[in-house]
Order: sequence, then structure tokens, then C-alpha cells
Amino acid sequence: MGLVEQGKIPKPLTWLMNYSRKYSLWMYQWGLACCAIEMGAALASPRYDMMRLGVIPFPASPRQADLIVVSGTLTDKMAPALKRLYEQMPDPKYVISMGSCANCGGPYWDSYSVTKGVDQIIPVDVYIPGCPPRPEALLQGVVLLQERIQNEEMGPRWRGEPIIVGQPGAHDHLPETAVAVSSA
Amino acid sequence: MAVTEQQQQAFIGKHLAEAQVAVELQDEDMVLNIGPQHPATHGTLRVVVKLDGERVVAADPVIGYMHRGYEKLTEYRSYPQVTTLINRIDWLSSFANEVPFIHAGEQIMGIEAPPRAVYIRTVLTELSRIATFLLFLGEMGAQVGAITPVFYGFRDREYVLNLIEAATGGRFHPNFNRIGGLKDDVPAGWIAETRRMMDKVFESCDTFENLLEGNEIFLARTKGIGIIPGDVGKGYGVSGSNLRASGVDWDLRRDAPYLAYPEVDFKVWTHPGGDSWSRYWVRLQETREAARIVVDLLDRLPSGPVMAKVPRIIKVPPGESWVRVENPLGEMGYYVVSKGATGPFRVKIRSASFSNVSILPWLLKGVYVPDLITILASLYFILGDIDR
Amino acid sequence: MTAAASTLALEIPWGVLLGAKVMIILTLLPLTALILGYVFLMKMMAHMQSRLGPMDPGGFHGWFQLIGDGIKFIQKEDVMPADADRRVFALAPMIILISTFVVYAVIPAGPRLVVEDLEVGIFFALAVSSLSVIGVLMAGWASSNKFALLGALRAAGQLIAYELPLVLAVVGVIMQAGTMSLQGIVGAQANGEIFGWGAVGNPFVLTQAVGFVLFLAAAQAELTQTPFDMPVAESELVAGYQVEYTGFRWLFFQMSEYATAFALAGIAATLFLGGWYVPGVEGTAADVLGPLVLFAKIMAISFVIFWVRFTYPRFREDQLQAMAWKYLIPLSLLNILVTGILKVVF
Amino acid sequence: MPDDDLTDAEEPAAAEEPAAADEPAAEEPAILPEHVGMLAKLQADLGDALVEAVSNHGDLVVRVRNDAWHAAALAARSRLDCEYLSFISGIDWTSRPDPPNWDPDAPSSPVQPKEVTYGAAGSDGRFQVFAVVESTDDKIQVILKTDVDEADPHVASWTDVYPGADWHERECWEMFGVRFDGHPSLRHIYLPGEFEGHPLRKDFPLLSREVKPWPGLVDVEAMPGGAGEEAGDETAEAVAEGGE
Repeated sequence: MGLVEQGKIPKPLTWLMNYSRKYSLWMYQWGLACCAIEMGAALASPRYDMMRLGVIPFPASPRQADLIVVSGTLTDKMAPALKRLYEQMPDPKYVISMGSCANCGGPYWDSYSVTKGVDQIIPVDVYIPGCPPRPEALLQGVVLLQERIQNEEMGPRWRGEPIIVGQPGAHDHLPETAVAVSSA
Repeated sequence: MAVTEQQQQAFIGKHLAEAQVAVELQDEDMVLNIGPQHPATHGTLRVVVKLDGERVVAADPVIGYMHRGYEKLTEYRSYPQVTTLINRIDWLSSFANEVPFIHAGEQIMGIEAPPRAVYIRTVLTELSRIATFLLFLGEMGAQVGAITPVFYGFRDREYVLNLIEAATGGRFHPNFNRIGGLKDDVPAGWIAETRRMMDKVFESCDTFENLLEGNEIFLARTKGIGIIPGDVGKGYGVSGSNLRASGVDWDLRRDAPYLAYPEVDFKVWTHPGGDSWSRYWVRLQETREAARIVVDLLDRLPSGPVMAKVPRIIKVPPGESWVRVENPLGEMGYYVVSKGATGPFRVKIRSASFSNVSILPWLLKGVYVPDLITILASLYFILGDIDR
Repeated sequence: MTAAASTLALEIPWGVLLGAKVMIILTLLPLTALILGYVFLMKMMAHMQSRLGPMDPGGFHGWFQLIGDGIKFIQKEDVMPADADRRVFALAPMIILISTFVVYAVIPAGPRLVVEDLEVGIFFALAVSSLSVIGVLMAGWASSNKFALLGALRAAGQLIAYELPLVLAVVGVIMQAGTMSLQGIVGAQANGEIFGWGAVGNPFVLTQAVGFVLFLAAAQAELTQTPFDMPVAESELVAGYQVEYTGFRWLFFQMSEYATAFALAGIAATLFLGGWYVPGVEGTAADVLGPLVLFAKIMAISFVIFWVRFTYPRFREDQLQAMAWKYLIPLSLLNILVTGILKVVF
Repeated sequence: MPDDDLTDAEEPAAAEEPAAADEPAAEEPAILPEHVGMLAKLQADLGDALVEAVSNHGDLVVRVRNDAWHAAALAARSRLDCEYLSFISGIDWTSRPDPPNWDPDAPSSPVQPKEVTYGAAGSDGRFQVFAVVESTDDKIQVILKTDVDEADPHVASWTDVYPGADWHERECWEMFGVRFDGHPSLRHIYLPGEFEGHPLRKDFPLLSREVKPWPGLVDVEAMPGGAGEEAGDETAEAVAEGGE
């Protein structure tokens, strides 16, 4: 393990491990509002069929999940539950924030009970704009996340350091689009 | 079904005494916290149940995890902005949400939408009903353990969403209604396409019927489970298909006519059972009926404009209006109070699911945990519609 | 490999031989789980639901999906709930895996292709496969989670209730074959006659059709698959007794679930469909063809198991118990009775 | 909607005048013929506790005295056979204090008139509780209203008449701070237990609005070739749609 933490593992092994993680995104569906239905459509509708990309929507328990898609409006009452659930997930874990509400509060920006953005509670890897985003948008979000995972370095991940998008150095190799959309 | 007043009062009294203490309980009973995020609650409902083995002794639904403060937000928004917002109350049938609010505005302003707009509104309302119910039919299977129907539900729903998208430009939240009519006419070829798709809807209804109706296990899981007597349901304000499944012959489309429903001949389906199976069955029939209404209306779609003459900036004169309609989930109403500004003064949103779910403490007493799931699925609520 | 191991048994020290056998099963176990999981869970289910299932992983029809899952689960953080009974929590998936592991040892895949041809093979297989109940109970209890506990108790009740029809369904076969050795049962079917006509042997499915159906139903329950999946019912108990497991421990659960499905399908194929036997093929040729034939039969049976799984809703706990005690067990007893009478008469 | 005529739209203006606590029909909003019978039945039970009644857009609106709220429910239920409870809610008739940065000219910021006016059937104070009950057999509905004291807002609970009133009253208590006497447990229903204030009171501020009245305005671009009120309105609507 020491070798991994120093980032000294052979390239093919890193590739294989990243490749496995990339195509084995067991997804916990944190369906909250309208976006949850579009997420459901992306998963269950044969037209979108997110399973094609290796996103497996089976786990009903966060303990077995790698990816959590927060889709919909997060309220202040719900926020502690989300935080707790995120902490229940084992590392390495990824978060997709789907829809305007999850990104920033969306149409409820002035509400007294809505949390203005999931990223106030948990770190987010990919933001998907839209109200609600079409299922295709979620598919693209997943693809962007997969690109990131493929290019991930094992060292920081195993040391438990947060991966920060846009930080100079660590993720310069990412495709332009990934950084642009994921930090949009 | 015959429950006397006295019996009902007894039920209610008992429930009120017990349901409240569900959270603080003795040690011997197991308290299970289902939700707020649980596969069965399709959304963020939380049910705290006191268990004796697998039997529910008391249940206390905790709502509000999706409360977004709609009624407050509407006070800060202009009429078009409110229309945008209220699409997202019952997100499965957004178009149907808009209609009563627009009606309330039109009523206070004394405007009538042109007949073509009224017809198209009716068609789109029924289409959103079909989309909602198709998802229900699939979801119901999934909740009792059959995974496949939900995929069929999503697949067939997609056809209907396509139609809504083609007409309104919005797949999910059309925001197509304006005070005085519609934003646009339907595109060319849409009517023929809709007719064709209605055939698909009939087909998929048959599929669901074949998949689940003849299935012994499905019947065993739903028949006699979660019986709502009509009288009790009315007292709780249960409405829509849930109430019709309890044998109450009450459909606002027929009994408080609005849109083009008076001009359509349709059947109001009821079932005397009151159990989960009846609710499933009634919705299945209503899906077919909705498709029939759509076909019928399309045959007689009048020509003409789709927008009445209204000022560019909508200012609704002082007044108040209460409009309720038969949404897919039940009775949805808006009590709009206007003081003559560009935005409403107060909007009370009466949403169907809130009342439908308020019966849960009464209904869940004494059922098994698996039945709890069946009941939740068959009541069919949308969290946004409960919490607003 | 197995053939080599068996024929060369005399020259190889006992320890090495045991090691080789363990290695063989250790490779077979995840491999079979992979095949079932990929073919049925990923692809067949998707196609039944008019979808495609995994396509991207690996490039060709998502063949890499489950391998990737395996490698990923090994990389995951190993979380143990703070209140968990740590030792029991860690041991539970092992016990379940071992119970499956041992069943593999007695299923014959050819005349010489069997790890251990026990005299009481079928008895042994069913006995060890029921060990998994203990693992399930341990998992549910140690997780210190109410959903897990409910799931484990449901599972225990269910597995015990369905162990009985499973064994009773087999009794008919044992009576007809006159032996408890799985090789013996294959032989009995190969040489058996139906009404005096023995050209294709007598796969017991012909004479023990009721037993076959009972066995499949009980096996479905043993596997906690729909319609008997109350213990892991997603819409009720989240994931039942597995709810707190992460990473490779959970992988063990999944692996043993599919490996057990494979093993039970293997037993069913051996008991009722004639096992590895191909009419007219003997000796080394049977050792080559046998595994293939057995595999085909296993896949056919698994197909039925998973078909039911993806189609049916699930029973309620009480309905499930009623099904076992009111229908399956009396029916299997009747089956034994009739078999006994026919055995005496003919 | 289609069966409404233009004259209906005028009537609220009349009802808006300061409430007089005498019998209705003094003004033009006459009781519709189909409501006369219903009103008479209620009148028989409630007597002079029935303060005012009007027909508003085809609905019968009845205002009762605060102490007769429970009797009104019983009367509606037994006399009119209104077994179905649609909802119970409240209204705060005062005008909202505008936030500090509020721009009254921005088309997206509706400005309510400052003077306090009351709706159909009038009111004599800040808070009102109103409810809709329906009869599913006779296909009729009644809107019941009652005034609530501003200093000590309370009214009788309906939970023993309509079981569904439980949640509606909890909601009304949470939103307006109106206590319902006899309600088994007035707990928070939507908001977390530690939430302070009653959001639907007009003086409850939306903090985001205080900071920034309308964030969408920064995105507004001048419409090509269009200036003035029309273009401005269109833009605002476009912003509302695009931004949400």
C-alpha cells in the first residue's frame, strides 16, 4: 500500500484499476424532485439506458455505491440526511449534482427552506445544468466523470486527499470539456 | 364499505391519540425509520413505524423533505413566473398543474381562452395523465418486486413525452399555458402522430394487464391490502383515482366541468374494492379512457387562434378565485387572491397528494411491512405534490 | 486439469493434490459467478426489458463489466459499522462463500472429472449449502442495523422453510437411483429405462417431473431470488442483511449468490437432466464433452431461474411460508409416496 | 372557466370594501340562485354567527364568527352533506414590507398595493382562516372563512369533524402561527423543528431577496430592435423561464 500512496504503481496497473472504477459506477439514486424522474428515465428508459455505460443502478444501500447522483431540490430538512449518507459511502466515491436545484437552488433561489446548492454539503464532481436536465445530459455527465476517473492518479485518491477540479498540476491532462462543464 | 359515522369517529379518535406518540415509544417495540431516502418512498417521504415483529403498530409519516415554500415564493413572482414555478409541483403531470392556476387568473380577469386553445389544453392534460399513469403502472410492479414492468412503463411513457415535447417544446415542464390561451399552436403533423401513439398506449395498457393482472402473486399482494372505505377517504380529503377506487363516483372532469370535458363523452371508472388492487385497476382503466378522450378530442379539434386578446403585461384585477381540477393524482386547486398587481397576492395550493397521504397513519395501522410498501405504491403520490 | 489431477493422483503428494483441488474450485467459483451474472443479470435482463445492458465496458457488449466490478470492489474502502460485532461481521461472508465452495467439490462434470466423488454426495451437497443460513444470520446480527436484522430473520425463516422441500424433492431421485452418490445418480440415469426403452437413458425429469419443479421452486427460495427475495427486498429492506457490507466483503455475498445459483443448477442438472452424460460417448471423450454438456444444462436451468426472477413480483413473508408448508412440502411428500409405490410395483 | 361571464370579474371589487358585519345582498354580488338553498341551511344552524356570504365566481363564500368555526364545519357536514375536506389554510391580508433593495420598476418584481384590502366576504383583521369543503354526492362546495385575532391568533380545530384537518391545521399553524384549539398536537409539518417564524406571514422576510431582489436581472440584454415596455416585459419573462 505504501507504494500506492506514493503514487509508485506501474502504469498498466493504474490503467486497469481506473478502467475498472470507470466502468463500474454503482450508482446510488438520490432522487429528490423532478430530476429524479429524468434520472429514472436515463436508467430505465430503453432509449437512454445508462447501464450501457457501465453505470449500475442496483445498490439500494449507500454502502455498495460508488456514485451518488443528487437529482433535485435539496431542502434544509433533508441536508443532514444527505451528509450522513455521503459519509456512509466507502471511498472512492463520486458525486454528480443533477439539475439547477442541486447546483444552486434553481428556481427556489429565494426560498426559506431550500439549500442553495448541494456543494455546500458534500463535494461535487460533475454539475449538470438544466431544469430538469434531459436524460442525455445526465449521460454526458457520466461520460465526463468517466473521463476524469480514467485520468485519475491513484496516489492522492488513496491518501484520501480531495481531488479538486481546476487545480493546477494534478488534472492538467483532463480534456478541456471535462473541466469546463464540470466547473460550470 | 359501509362504515357508520360512529365507527369512523372511533377510528379517527384512536388514530389521533396513537399516531402522535409514534415517535416516542417504549423499548419493547421496534421502531423502524423508513426514509427519508428509501427505495420505496419514491422521493423523500419518511415513515416512522412502530413494529411488532413485521406488523406495523403505529405509523407516523414525516413530510416536508421536499418543502420548497411555494406559497411564499408565489407572492414574490409575477404571473408568468408563477406559471413557471408551479410546473414543478407535481412534476409528472406538469401541464395539468398549470391549468387550474391559469384558469383562476382568467376567471378573475374575465378572459376566456379560444376554443382551439381549450381543446389543446384538454388534450395535453390527458396526455400528461397518461404519462403519469404509465409510470404508476410500472412502478406498482416494481414496488411489489417485479422489476420488469417499470422499464416498460418508462419506455411507453417516452412516447407520450415526445408528443408533449413536440407540442410545447418542453419534455418535462412545458410552461405552455398563458393567461388567455396557449403559447403556440401544435405543430404540423402532430395530430396524426398523436393518434398513432394512442394506439401504442392502448397496447401498453394491455401489456400491463397481461403482466400483472393474471399474476397470482401480484393479486395476493394487492387484493384486500390497504382498504380505504369511501367515507373515511372523504374525511381525509383523499381524491382522484384513490377515492374512485373506494367506490365514490366523483370526478371533477364530469362533476365540475372545465376545459372541453363537457363536450366529451367519457366514462368515470370506479371500483368498490377500496384496496390496492382497485387503485391499480382504476388507474389502468383511466389510462385507456384518457387515450380515448385524446382521440375523441383530436377528431373535433376546432380551428382558430390559440390566444385571446390580453395585455402584454398581465395585471390581474383585484379579486379572488378558487379553481380545482381533476389532476392525475387527484383534486388540485388554486385559491388565487389578487390585488391588482402583476403578481398574485396569495396563492393557496391545494395539492392532491398531501391529502392522499394524510390518511397514512390511519391506513397503515396493523399492516405488515411489505404491505406498507404496496400501500405507498398504490396511493401514488409525488413528493413535490405533498410538500410543495 | 481435473482429469490430470485425478489420473495422476497416485504420484502427487496429498497436500499438493488438495491444493490443486482448492485452486480449481477457487477459479471455478468466481468464473461461474461471473458467467451467470453477466449473461443473465446484465444481458438477459436488459434484453427482456428492451434495453441493451452494459455495452461500453471492454468494448464488446460490455464483457468487462463484472470483471471491472470485481476489481473495483477490491479497491473500495472497507467500512465496518462502529457498533458492529467486528469478528462476526467479517466472518459472515466467508461462511456463505465456503458453503458454496464445498458444494462445487461434489458435482461431477465427467466420468473422472469430479473433485470428490462422495458416497453420500447429494446429502453432503444439500447439507453444506444450508450452512449459508448461519452466515446470513451472522451478517444480519453483526451489522447492528434494523434493516439487516429484519432481513436476516426473514432469510433464516425462509431458508429453513425451503430446505425441507429441497431435500424432500431429492428423495424421489435417490429412491429411484438407489444411490446418494452424484456419479451414481448420473449413471442410473444413463443406464435407466423408461417403460423398457433405454436408448437415451432415463433423465429423471421424465419420471420425477414433480420433484424437478419442486426442486426448482425451493432452489429459487434458497437463492433468495424473486419471488422469494423477501430477505433482500430492495423496496422494503433496502438490501436486507447485506445492507452494511462494502467492498470485497459484499463482493463475496454477490459472488456466492451467483455461484450458489450455478451450483444448485448444477445439482438440478445432475439429478434430473442426466448430468454430464451424453448418449454413446464414453471414456476420455466424455471427459471432454461432459463438462460442456453439463454447462449447457446448467445454463438452461439458470435461465429459468433468472427468467422467473425478472418477471415475478415477490411474496409476502407469510404467503411465502404458507407456500412452503401448505403446498410444497405436502406435494413433495406425496411425490415420495408415489415414487415409493412405483418403485415397489415395477 | 368557459361558463364564466365578464360580470363575474367585477364583483370582487365590490366585496373589497371594508367589511360590514351585516347580512349580504346589500351590494350587487348577489347570491347565485343555486346557493340560496345552501345558505339557508347554514343560516339555520349558525344563526347570527354567519357574518357574511357572497357568491364568488360560482362558489359560495361564507364568513362566520371565530367562535362558530367548529359549528360551521358541523353545519356544512351535516346540513350540506359536505363530507369531503378539500383544505384548510390561512391568509394574511396585510401588505408586505418591501425589501430594502426592491426595485418597484423591475417588471419581474410584482408590487402589491400598500393599502390593506380584503377579499370576498370581507374580513375584519389581519388573519383569516379559510377552508373548502365539498359534497361528493351533491357536487357542491362551500368556502368557509373566519377571522382570527391578530394578537392571539387561534380558532377551533376541525380534527374531530374532518380527520384530514389534522395535517392542514398543522400546516396552517406552521405557516401563520394560528393555533387550533383542540388539535391533538400542533407540530411542525414541513419545516425542521428548530425553524423559527411563520413563513407565510407577510412580514416574514425572504433573506435571499433582501440581499438581491432578482438575480436574473444581470442577465438581461437589450432586445434587438425593441425598446420600451413591451420589450422589457418580454425579456423579463424570458429571464424567468430561462433562469428557472
